[in-house]
Amino acid sequence: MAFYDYLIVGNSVAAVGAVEAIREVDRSGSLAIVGEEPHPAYSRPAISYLLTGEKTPEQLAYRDPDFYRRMAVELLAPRRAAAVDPARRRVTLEDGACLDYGKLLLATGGRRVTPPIAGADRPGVFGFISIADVAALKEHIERHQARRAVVVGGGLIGLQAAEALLRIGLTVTVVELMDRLLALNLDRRASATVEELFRSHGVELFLGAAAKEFRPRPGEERVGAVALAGGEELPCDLVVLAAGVAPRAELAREAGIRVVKGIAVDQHLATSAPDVYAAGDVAEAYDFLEERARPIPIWPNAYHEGRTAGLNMAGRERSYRGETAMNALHFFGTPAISVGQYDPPQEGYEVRELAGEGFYRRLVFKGEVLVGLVCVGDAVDRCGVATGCIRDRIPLSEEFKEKLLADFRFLSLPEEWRRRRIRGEA
Amino acid sequence: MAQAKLSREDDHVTVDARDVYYRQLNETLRGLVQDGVGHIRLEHVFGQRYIGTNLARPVDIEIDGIPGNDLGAFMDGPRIEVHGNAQDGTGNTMNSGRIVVHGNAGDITAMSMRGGAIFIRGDVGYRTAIHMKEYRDKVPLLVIGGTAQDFFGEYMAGGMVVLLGLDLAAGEFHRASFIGTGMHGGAIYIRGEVQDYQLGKEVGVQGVEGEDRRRLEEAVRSFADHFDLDAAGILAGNFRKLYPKYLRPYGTHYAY
Amino acid sequence: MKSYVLPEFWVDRDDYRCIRCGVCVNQCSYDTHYYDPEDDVVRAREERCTGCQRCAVFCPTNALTIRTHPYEYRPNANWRKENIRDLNRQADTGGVVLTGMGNDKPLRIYWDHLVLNASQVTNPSIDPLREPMELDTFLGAKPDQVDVTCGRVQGSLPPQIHLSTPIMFSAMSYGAVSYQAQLSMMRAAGEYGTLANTGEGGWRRELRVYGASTIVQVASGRFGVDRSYLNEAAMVEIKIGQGAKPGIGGHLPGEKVTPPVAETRMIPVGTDALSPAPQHDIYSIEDLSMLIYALKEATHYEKPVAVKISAVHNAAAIASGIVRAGADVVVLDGIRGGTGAAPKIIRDNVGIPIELALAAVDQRLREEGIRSRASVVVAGGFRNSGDVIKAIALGADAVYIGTPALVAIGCTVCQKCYTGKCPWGITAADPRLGKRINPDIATQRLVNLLRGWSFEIKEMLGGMGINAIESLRGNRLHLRGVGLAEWELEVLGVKGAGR
Amino acid sequence: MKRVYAREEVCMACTLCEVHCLVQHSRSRDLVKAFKRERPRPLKRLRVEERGPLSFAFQCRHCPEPDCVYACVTGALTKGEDGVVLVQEDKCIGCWTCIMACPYGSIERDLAQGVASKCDLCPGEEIPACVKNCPNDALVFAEEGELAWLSTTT
Repeated sequence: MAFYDYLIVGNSVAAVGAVEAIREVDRSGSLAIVGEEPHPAYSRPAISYLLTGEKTPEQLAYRDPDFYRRMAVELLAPRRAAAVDPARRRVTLEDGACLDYGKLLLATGGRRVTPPIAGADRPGVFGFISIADVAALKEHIERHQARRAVVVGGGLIGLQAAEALLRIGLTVTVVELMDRLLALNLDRRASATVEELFRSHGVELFLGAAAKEFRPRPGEERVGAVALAGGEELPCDLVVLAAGVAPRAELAREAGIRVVKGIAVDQHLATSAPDVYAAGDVAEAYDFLEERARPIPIWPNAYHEGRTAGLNMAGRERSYRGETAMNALHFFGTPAISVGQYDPPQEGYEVRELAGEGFYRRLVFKGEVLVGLVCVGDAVDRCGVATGCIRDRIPLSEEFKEKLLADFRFLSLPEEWRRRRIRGEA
Repeated sequence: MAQAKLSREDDHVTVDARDVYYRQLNETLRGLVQDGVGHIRLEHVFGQRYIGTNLARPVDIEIDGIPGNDLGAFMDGPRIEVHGNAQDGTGNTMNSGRIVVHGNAGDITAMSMRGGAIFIRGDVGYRTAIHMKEYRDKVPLLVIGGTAQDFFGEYMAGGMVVLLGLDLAAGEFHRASFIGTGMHGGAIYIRGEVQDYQLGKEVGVQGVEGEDRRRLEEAVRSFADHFDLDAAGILAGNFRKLYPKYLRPYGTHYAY
Repeated sequence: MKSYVLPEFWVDRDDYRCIRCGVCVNQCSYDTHYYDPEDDVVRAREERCTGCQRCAVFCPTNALTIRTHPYEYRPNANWRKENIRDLNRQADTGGVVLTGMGNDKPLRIYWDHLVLNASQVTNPSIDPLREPMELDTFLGAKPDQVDVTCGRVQGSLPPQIHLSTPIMFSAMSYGAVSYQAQLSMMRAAGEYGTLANTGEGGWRRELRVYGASTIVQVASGRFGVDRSYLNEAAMVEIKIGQGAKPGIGGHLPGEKVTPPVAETRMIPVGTDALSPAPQHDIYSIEDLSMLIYALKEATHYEKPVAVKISAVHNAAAIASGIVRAGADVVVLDGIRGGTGAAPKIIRDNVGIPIELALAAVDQRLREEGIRSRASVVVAGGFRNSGDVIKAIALGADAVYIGTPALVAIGCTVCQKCYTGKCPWGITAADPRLGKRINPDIATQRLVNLLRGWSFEIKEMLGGMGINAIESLRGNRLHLRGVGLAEWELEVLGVKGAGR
Repeated sequence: MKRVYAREEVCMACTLCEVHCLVQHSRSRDLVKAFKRERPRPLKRLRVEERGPLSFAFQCRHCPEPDCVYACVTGALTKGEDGVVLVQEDKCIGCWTCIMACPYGSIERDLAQGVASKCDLCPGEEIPACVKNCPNDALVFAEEGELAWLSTTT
């Protein structure tokens, strides 16, 4: 039986954010992390570099090798939590160990969504969210001399996989249910740019197409083709299934902690159970633009949530400032960034766009306030200035709307805000 | 030199200025104004200079006699009424306040005046309203009942001057030459006759209508009130407005 | 019309050193330098260069040498480049040739023909590092008698201005110089215990905190003159004339009358600010007296009133009149006096050297027994502390310096002040250029200048065995002339060296 | 911690801060070589913004709670014990999440190397190169508490 002042289930970015925050406040309290992977926390968004061989798993480490020692963290990995008992303040691991805690953080992240496609569990069908996924994929490619890949899911993860596969020499086809790529990350015009990029690099795209079945190779179990609802059959040596992620909230749900889609949390990232906090992809934190809680499974938000949870766990009360959806993507060297409500569904928004050679910028305003942006190519430079406008709800007159659209400079901000920025009062 | 003799009734003070040196007289006035006196009557004034120059507050001053040069020079606020003639430099570089002269005034009346109003019932001397100017809401006003001498309104940069010629005989011309030479701001309204050669070459001539007419009527009525004259009768005369043709009269004067 | 004027300066760019950083391009306010992206090279439009050296000073690799343009007409002692250039400029425009700064003609500089005395053996020199040396100077009329009882002066003295060194900053109007330049001079004057003069262009509200070290000017334009202007300053100066342009007025062109300049001068934005040649209320010494006393009345006799004239042929007689008219300080501005804008023909040809005017005025006032009734301040071409101390020995109470102060804050005497584009931000109307003067730095540089000159003056005084500048004042026996004609020695009232 | 602050009222947009920043971050530390010979060309880590009479130089604020560090997906951005926010170039993958996050727009893309580039406050120097080489004291290296005097012109 062990007791930790702070116990964290999950060993990714939210956990690291929490650890760093806890140690800002409390240098001595005992702290342990339960991680199911055999690695220190690593950069999940960069795993495609493993596939291309540009990085080793060690190089993917999110913090320096000394991190856990420096932070006095006991890393319990690879081990998996089986149950949480908030009443007894106890976490039971699958190996039977019982860990008692003073404060608990659930940072169990998300899991790959497996759509109802026949043969989804067939060998040769891979996810693309962990080092293990990539290792398995890589091993498969080498063992079978794989040449043709089908990526199901034209979202961020699927396209990262597609680009990496292409770069190591495979022929790649992307199947996307929606009628465009990155429908959840970009507006239609930016999506079209990305589609053009993929097509120009020889990737065949099936948009508005549903994969119906992963069919085996003749005489083998492993996948040999993807059958689409439209009747096409795409022969392949492997499939990457990237149809999104969902919060891994079972532990919390089974412990009687309130879960909606993800674990419900208040502004301190506290769950419905006493001294139990949740952060990262598993949690439903506050979206300041949508003005509601919802899971936003992106890396920077996970850190902020972990950090806020950590500060509160360590006794320094801190309200979560709220984040919103934002994505920084880059394919074939072309960057694309979106923030907030860049594709407003209803009336009442004002959209301004500026486009040129290798340059696309879209700003979305609600009244005087910037609420969303999309930038492609060189338009991404200094776009955080605009992100700051969204976050700080800086009122922008017609004059400054135009200035901001033309250039993300401080001179594009109203004087008072410009001065505050220069003084460093973000 | 005598001390100024004072007699006081509430905040009305009468000062006998006979034989009082101007410095003492002005010092006396300054002391009275500092004490909060609101009305001062100066009797037997005979050539004492700078009356009103160093008074910081609005105060009513009535003068019996002939004040000396630079009456109200740099003046900022007082209201002076002279029952007699004024000498040279009346209202020199005046900033605000009012001067009313029931007789004539000498040379350089209203020179460089920036604000306030001056009303002269009779004639004025040479160089009147030279370099008068204006600034924001400060638009000086000078109304002359009689006529003026040469260099009238020379270098004028702002403000409003009205020359009424009330005492000219029928068919008699105003006498001043070089009227408005180098003028680059403000306006001069002239009642009565001047010939072209009398005007500076930077000056344009036009009739008085609309807003100009309204301003003129206001000025003339104000003038007439001070001297119990018939404003309508005066306004029935023939007026012309002199205006600066160029804001930058010497714009092409230099080789850069 | 094709101009026949050739460029005055040559831009020599070492292409190996030029890193295309663009600093010369952004620093030249005349758009001389420009970058050609096609050839990746920085080029120059030489005809625009004024030789101000801004680019050369700021070029991080010292790639630039700006030199006199080597073009040559046929050599001619009479028809020199300058004459031909001015003729062409006038043939181009039909205008009066303008210039800035002081007379640049090789008129005799008498300071360079006067040498100072020093103590040897018979009277010991004083070590200024050991002994107190006094440069304190008081400007104002001195009474014939002072009753001192128990160490205190009884009764009231005419108003006096205390200077900790006999060097003041000349009149330079806001509008002619930038706000930052004027601010720096006022701050430096305040810090060092001397005075700076506003010039006739008004006095900005923000600068009135330096009132105790400010002289305000009343000139023919009367810009911004009101009771508070007069009363918030330490001294009032009536400007009759200026050494660079005796007898003429000033025209600040409308485009320089920006909103802040208009506010300060109290005139509408964009109109020409014309200062007539004479003050039209002064056509005689009697009229001058009238204005002097009007100003004294307006300031309750608490401020000294100075009268500044250009040094002209009959300066001595005029100065006598000025003193008799009641001025507390007579200011003489010599032919080498500076200006922001003056017709070149006048700057170069009208007036007399300050050395002669000073000597003549001091002599005349002494002869008339009225020298103590006013202080004498001289201006116009002082270049160093040697000039200053010689002026004191010739009879001046203090000097005004203009160009040295401007040089201290960056001026290179390129003489293009009148364009309003001064690349050093000194005589610039454009707020982009005014920012080039950091008032903190400029103030420090000006204070350093005053400090350095004051040290030097103390050294020279000590060498003469004198421990107070007061003792040198008018003491022409400490001066000797070198290379001067009899008449010059006579006017200067000094003996030839060796006598 | 000490930061670099701009004084708008005396910045004359000469861009010498940019020039010397670039040289400080070059291999040769030589003006001519840094600009003319070194390839890839070194990058400046601050920018001068100018419009009309308004201008100032600006670089990273080294925020107490740096959004860029929190957003960095690889851990390449760190805030050290000394408070300085640095990029570890070998860890940076050029995803530009930091550019999206930084409200100061203080991170630039180093396109030659595909990594983020930002002010490092000139490690090893007592005063950063931009401040040291500003000819008009328009940049000051100061603690936040020393800022009161920054905006005074008179």
